[in-house]
Amino acid sequence: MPTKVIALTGNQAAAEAMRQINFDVAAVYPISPQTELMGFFAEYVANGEVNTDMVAVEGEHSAMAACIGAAAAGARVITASAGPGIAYMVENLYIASGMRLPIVLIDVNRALSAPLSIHCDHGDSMLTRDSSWISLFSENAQEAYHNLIMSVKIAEKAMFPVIVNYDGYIVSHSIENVEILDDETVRNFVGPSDIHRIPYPLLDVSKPVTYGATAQPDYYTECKYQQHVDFLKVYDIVKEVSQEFEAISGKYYGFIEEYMTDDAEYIGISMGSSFGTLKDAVNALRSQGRKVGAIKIRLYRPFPVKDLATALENAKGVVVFDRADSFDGIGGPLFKDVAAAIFHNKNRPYLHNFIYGLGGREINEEEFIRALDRLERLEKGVETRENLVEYLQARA
Amino acid sequence: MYELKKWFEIPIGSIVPETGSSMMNNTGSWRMLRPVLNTEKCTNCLICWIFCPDDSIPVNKEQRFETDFYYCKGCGICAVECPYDALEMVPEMEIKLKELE
Amino acid sequence: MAKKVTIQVLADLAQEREEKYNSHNPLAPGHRMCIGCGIPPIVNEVLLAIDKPVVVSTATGCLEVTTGVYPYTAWNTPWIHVNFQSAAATIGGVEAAYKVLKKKGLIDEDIAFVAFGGDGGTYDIGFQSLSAAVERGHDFLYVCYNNEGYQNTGYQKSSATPIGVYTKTTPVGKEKIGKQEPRKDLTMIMAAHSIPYVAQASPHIYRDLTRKVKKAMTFKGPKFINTLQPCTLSWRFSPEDTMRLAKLAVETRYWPVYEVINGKYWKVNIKPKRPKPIEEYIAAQPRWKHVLKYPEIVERIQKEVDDKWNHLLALEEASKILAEKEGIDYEALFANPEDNKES
Amino acid sequence: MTTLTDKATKEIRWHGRGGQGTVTAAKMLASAAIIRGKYGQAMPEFGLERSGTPVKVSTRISDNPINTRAPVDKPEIVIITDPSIMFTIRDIIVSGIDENTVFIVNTNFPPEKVRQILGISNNELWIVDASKIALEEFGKNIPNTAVLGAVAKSTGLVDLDALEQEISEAFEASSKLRALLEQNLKALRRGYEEVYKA
Repeated sequence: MPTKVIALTGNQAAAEAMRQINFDVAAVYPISPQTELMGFFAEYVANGEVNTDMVAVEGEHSAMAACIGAAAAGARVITASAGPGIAYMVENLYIASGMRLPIVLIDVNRALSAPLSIHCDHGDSMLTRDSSWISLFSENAQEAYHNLIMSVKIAEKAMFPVIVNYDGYIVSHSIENVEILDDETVRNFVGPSDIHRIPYPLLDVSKPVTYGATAQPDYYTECKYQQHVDFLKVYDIVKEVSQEFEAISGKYYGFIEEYMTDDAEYIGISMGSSFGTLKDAVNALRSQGRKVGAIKIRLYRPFPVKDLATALENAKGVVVFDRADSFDGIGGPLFKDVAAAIFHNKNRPYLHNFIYGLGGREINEEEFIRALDRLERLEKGVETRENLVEYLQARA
Repeated sequence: MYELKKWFEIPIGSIVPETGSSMMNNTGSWRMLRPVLNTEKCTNCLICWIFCPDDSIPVNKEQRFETDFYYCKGCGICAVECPYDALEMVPEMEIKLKELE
Repeated sequence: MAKKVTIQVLADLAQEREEKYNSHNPLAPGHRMCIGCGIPPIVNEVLLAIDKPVVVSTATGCLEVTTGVYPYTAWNTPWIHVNFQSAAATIGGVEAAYKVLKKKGLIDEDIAFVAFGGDGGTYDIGFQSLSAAVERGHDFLYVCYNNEGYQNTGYQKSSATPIGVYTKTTPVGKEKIGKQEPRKDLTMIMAAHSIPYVAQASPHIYRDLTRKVKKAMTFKGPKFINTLQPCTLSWRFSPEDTMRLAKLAVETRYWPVYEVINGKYWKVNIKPKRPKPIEEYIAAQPRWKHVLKYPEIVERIQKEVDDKWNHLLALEEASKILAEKEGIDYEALFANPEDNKES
Repeated sequence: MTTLTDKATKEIRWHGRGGQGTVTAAKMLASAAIIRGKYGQAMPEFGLERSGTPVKVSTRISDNPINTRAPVDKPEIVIITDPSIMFTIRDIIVSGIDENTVFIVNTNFPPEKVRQILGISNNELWIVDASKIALEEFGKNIPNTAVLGAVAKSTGLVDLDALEQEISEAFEASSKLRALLEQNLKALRRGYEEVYKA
């Protein structure tokens, strides 16, 4: 498998994947920290390195509408946004998945206003968690690159749109080593563009179809149940595509990534760029002989219920790190997902939730260590808590 | 009225992969007035056809045929717009009652 | 049978229908549009005038909720509806896909793209999407069926609703007599985008409307046609009068039918010799006729109508002078596309 | 506690056409009952119906709180505000009825014709030419207020005063309807007087 390692930022790596995949249409509206990504890609378009028609729309709502039109037409389509842009898109996200269109959306994770923040957290992506979009989280530029290539195939096999997440600035603007596949390998992997990739292309004028009809109470339920059943098939499709991808890249991606969990009594769970730091925290504690481990959620939607339940079978305590708050008296979105996933485990671990990294607040090893300590002491009853959820980094 | 399909019988994405299937719907049931055509007066100018909101007037290049009462909602635009007064709106019920006898 | 006087334009349309849709209109019957609705004639007149396959996008509204009622569709042509504000953005996406796939040789057919929206989805919530789509230069025709209010939700005001009209959100009360503000002139605004072709039309003058559509399709790039669509339900006149009102609107100069090329050259297509007073048009509409009790409001409406009319005539004169300066044959600019074919 | 089978609850089903005030009438009937301290409920069958399309409305009136929000499928009273639909949607109109179901029909047909069309031989049948009344009183075929008068007389579910109060309030509230209040009150009373048991 011919590859080369080069230094790229997350945005550069994503732009490179977009170039190699050679999407037919990219309808985009700039917003930090995604702007740079589109700038890089626009260069490829300007230099004729891709056949993509880049539609510079007037806003994210229209961006997704144009993507829906182009995808329904039969084209291979991508867009990208962040934070408030994702929020503006939400109405159309539900329409895209309801119409079962294989669109790819890059979410360069950014906090939601107010107060306005251009920096990273997962609040924007959490707006999409119930939209029946497949959602992949990337820890670094390498994973962003790999996830993007896989996302095209996943979307077209599942006939559901896919969101590829990577953290704003932390990943999007930092240089790292990235192993790049050669163009031919990538293009063979995703396969050629063709309107008949989808069952009902609008542009097949010999077979006119109607997209976006109005369903009355007598049919809406059936439409949604079909969507529900098909979305559960996504697990197998993601697994299948990951295996195919391993064949060309040598790298296999599971729904979750486990780190030192085999004998771990206390486990921390996080998504995105903070996982590396969390692993270092685990190393530090392991060196003191503490039995701790860490888990990264890579496939966020559909949620890896079974894998997580198994991975947490023998843990005494679990702390979930949410990069977004739900303001609901329960805990962060990821915390609730994890709690639901392990609900039927025989010996359920003690659960705690920390909100961290909001609006770009940097997170370091010590803070994760403090969090794991707190978990252990809570579990042992040495300390007590008022709520299931606590802020890890708020100045007191 | 029609047999409702099951969830696994419908195409994905609530897409309708066919054309003009609304022709199943008997919108003639809305009709309270019926356009009665006087073929003596009709010159087949086709004006009624272009203004008919419900495509209920079968025509070809030369001729206008009898209104399709399965769809005609009885709006009366054809009667108003006919330059030759070839159409008269008659209460549907009078006709239905006659049919009853 | 009386002697045959088949009107040529219609015969041609009928012929095209025969060939294209084995005797069905682009919009099949069995849809749930109101009795006497003016929208289907507009859709059919527009689509029949285009002699190639058409992909249609539609904004949420009367046309959409009545023609695509799952699991049935009234459309005999590829059709997509995304939401209220996205008819233009959506067709833009389809057209972008078409350009690329055609270049790649994945599509052979020559396809036209049309978007339909009511005044709600065009003047108001969809305006940003429309303005941006034409600015981007997508090759499509946008047709607004303007019934001067949010009819699909039970008649609330839109920016196309004229002064003094009763709507659910501009009732006639002790303090306020219907809508306070004049209607927005979207056709002028679209002309200001300097796109290849902009026109205003009335479904009753089918000759004019179909000619305008044929004319529009001779241009590459964005085209916009604004058609008045008297709404029997909310304007509260009886169903058979829909086309009668569409006619009266032109005869009173309330809805001038004109066309604009490149936002530069203006032509008023129909100039009523003896225009009927606006009162006649107002009196025919229970939603509006209460203003006849208030001469000052009627005056204001008549003034708005006259001002617009004179403005249009001035623009027409100006563009003739401009054309002459540029050494362009003004009449040829607006020549009937059919004639061009023959010559 | 009431249930669908609770006799303390009267279950009524209206059949009419969009644009003829059937939904409004059903709501006014329920409101009038509420004015009299009873429990009332009126639920239109929401859809994409336009003017002219057949509409169906469920109404319940009870001495006890009404819990169910289900449409009425076994009506004790069927009210037909537009005679023409008897031909077109007969099956829907007579679905779920039994020999005790009472019919109130706005029509100028003779009773035996109505029985023939609907196929109801022995059911209690009340007839009122509400469309005629409406046309005479205010020149529009909006028979709903006259039908309400007929319903008050034939069922005794509500009294005329309660309906008058309800209609007055409803019409006063609307700038469009205010002018038509008197004519509609007259139509209401005439419906009450002119309805007859066939």
